Amino acid sequence: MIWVLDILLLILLPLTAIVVVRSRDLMVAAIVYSIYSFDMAIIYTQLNAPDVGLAEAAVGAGATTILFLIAITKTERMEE
Amino acid sequence: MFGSSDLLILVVLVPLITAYFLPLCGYIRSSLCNLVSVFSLSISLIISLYLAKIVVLEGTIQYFTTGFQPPFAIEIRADQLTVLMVLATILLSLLTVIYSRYFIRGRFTEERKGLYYALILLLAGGLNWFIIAADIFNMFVGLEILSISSYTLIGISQKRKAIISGFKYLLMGAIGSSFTLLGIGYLYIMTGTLNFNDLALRIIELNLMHSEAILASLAFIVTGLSIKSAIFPLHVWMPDAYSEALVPICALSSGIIVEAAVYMLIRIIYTVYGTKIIMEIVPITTIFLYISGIAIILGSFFAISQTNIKRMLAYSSVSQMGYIILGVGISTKLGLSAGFLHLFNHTIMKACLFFAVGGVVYRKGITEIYEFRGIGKKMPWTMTFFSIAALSIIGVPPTNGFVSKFLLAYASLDAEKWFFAIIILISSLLNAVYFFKIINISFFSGKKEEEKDIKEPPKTILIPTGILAILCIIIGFAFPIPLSMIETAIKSLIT
Amino acid sequence: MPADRWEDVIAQTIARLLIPMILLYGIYVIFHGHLSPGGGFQGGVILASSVILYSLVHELDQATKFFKKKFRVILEPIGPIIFAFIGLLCIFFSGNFIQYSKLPFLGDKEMAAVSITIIEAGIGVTVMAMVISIFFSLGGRNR
Amino acid sequence: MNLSFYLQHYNYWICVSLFMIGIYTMIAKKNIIKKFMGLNIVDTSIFLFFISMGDKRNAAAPILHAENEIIVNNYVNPLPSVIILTAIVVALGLTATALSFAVKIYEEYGTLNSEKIERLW
Repeated sequence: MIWVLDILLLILLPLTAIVVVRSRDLMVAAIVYSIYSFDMAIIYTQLNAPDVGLAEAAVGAGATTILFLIAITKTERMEE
Repeated sequence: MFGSSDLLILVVLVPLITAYFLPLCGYIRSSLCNLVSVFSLSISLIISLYLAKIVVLEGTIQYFTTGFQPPFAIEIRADQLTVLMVLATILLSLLTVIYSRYFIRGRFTEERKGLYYALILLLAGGLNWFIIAADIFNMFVGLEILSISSYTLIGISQKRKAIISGFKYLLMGAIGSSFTLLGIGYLYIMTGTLNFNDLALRIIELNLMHSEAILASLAFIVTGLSIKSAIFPLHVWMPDAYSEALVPICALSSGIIVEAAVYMLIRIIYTVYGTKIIMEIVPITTIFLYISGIAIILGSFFAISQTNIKRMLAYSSVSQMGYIILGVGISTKLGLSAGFLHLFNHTIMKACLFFAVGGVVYRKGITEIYEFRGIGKKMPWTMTFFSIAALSIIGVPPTNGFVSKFLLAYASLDAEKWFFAIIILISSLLNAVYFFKIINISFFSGKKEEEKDIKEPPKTILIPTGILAILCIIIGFAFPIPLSMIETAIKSLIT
Repeated sequence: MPADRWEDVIAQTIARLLIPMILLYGIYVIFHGHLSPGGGFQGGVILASSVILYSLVHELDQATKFFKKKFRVILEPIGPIIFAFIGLLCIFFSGNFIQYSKLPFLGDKEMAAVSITIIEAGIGVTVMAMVISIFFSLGGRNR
Repeated sequence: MNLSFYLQHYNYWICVSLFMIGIYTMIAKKNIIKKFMGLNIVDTSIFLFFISMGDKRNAAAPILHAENEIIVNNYVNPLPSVIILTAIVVALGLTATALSFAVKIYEEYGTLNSEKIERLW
């Protein structure tokens, strides 16, 4: 029954992506983008690519999100 | 010990490794950066000249890193065309670095100079990697290295608008890279290999000629690389980028980056997909033929209407890329080799034009065409070099531009596409309109007395311009040498 | 603007406990990379994330004191240098570029494992320095 | 090519939808940082595409254990993983460059709205 988990994780991806796109608060978008990346990392591991999963967890959920957060604090938080 | 084919890897390694040291050099002493980069690129130039000699005498070099056999190793390869591209890359980067010595003085802080040179060397290394890769994923990695460094190089000019133009370039370029990666994915999912030759074999073996995935990959890769190479409908980033970027970067970008992208585009569509797919199943060559006709004429008209000389040169580049693509569109051996010859000639001519404009910018800081009044009397050498390159682009004998344009016209007549010979003729006249305007304004109008302090730019700016202008004339006479090299390579490209 | 110094005792204490573990995990990921998931790049990013965590709970200036620009500039070329050196050493012993098995010091497979580990360690250092540099230069004070 | 063929390859549907969402964000959203988030979504969707095609049913991750003999069918294809590792590195570099552009644009123009910037240009 692992495919149920698979499908749930996969369905979470577009949902989080839509939240990233729709939210007017960029901070929220960045945090949700982190969730999106982490979800993606789990899916990579589930698809037998643990190397990529580790990299995505470190880079996507970690470094990229922090870079986004810094850029948002340096600029403005709300989307016009 | 080092065999002759081992040298191929050094062409990539030397600039890339030096690039990592340059911030360190900038920290110790900023004047060291220029010397180190000139030294490193000179070594690369010597290596690539030696490689060219080997390739001409002994034929194509194939090199497998890690020593495994082809499908498992990363293959790099240099045939005669590749070697010419590598030579052009290294030569132009070397001249740009020499040129930048005085040009960027006062424009950057001491610390930034190291980063500037590091980016140029990274660009040179990435370009070489991109050019010599014989496997489609390494091509992508080289493409990304050169793209990221070129976005930054266009954005770091001191002008305010430069950041926006760099940002636009980044956005379009990023979409292009994503498309290319997606195309690579489609190719890999269908064939299970990444090597160019292997891909071509597998596509025929597995009978994938009509498979939708392969055709989709063709579409994605052609679109992605066309964005990088500023082929006509996708050229919109180029005028904005060039009008604001530093002049040496314009020269480097329009001289070699777009050329490398179009070179790789032609190489991929011919080696991987083969003539059957691109001529019969999806008539890409025909599409390119008509696009090139529109690009040549429209680019020239846009160039005439510009008042900023850098924008004008950028639109002229759009038109010149049209000529190169016309070679693909004609798709005979003669047409393709004429297109490639024009590619190398365009490298030299356009870089020389930008360098000459940069000399004026260095002394006077002007880029509007009407301000060029009387410049020719103050800076005779700079404007002479400019005129030589301009005549070359127009296609006046005995310059190199004449040779390649003549060959292109001849090839289109030969392939019974006489309409395009007329387009070449019209476009030459249009080129003459906008270049003679500048030559006329700069030499034959304006007074001598005003602004006496304007004089020739320093020698490090003048000499690279002069070298390129002299190359324009030399290749105009010695064109059989590059042409024979190109024709040898094209024999294996078109089967 | 709120107070310039922003300190949270809980965050700082937890960070003090976490940072050694993150460092250890990063080093494990680097050196165990050829046997299990991981490698120089992932480990380098994990190492860098510990420094980023430190500078998030403390002041940024305090973190830049540890990783001065001079230090980072020296760390950055290490990975490529090691990679190029080992690669060219293989050519020197009449192999192809990065053909580890031609290196004469150990057996074929052992030599490959050893040289890959060395290269991964170098890459880890480089990636760490690069990510920290990106973080500092993006998050640093406006000039 | 029946319905079950399409249903079994559900990964690819997600890839396509993510790609579309990302491209939409890059084109329709005016905020520059939002555009870069869209770019990252496009990139990750392509990564998911690669990883999905490397996967195999009833196969293990391509990690070599010294004791077992190697049966190719028991392992998934390692090449897409390696490709995507490189591409993730590239994506990080691209994001860092892009965000430094965004910060610089905000310093110069005081806004991140690309339409306003276009008007100021």
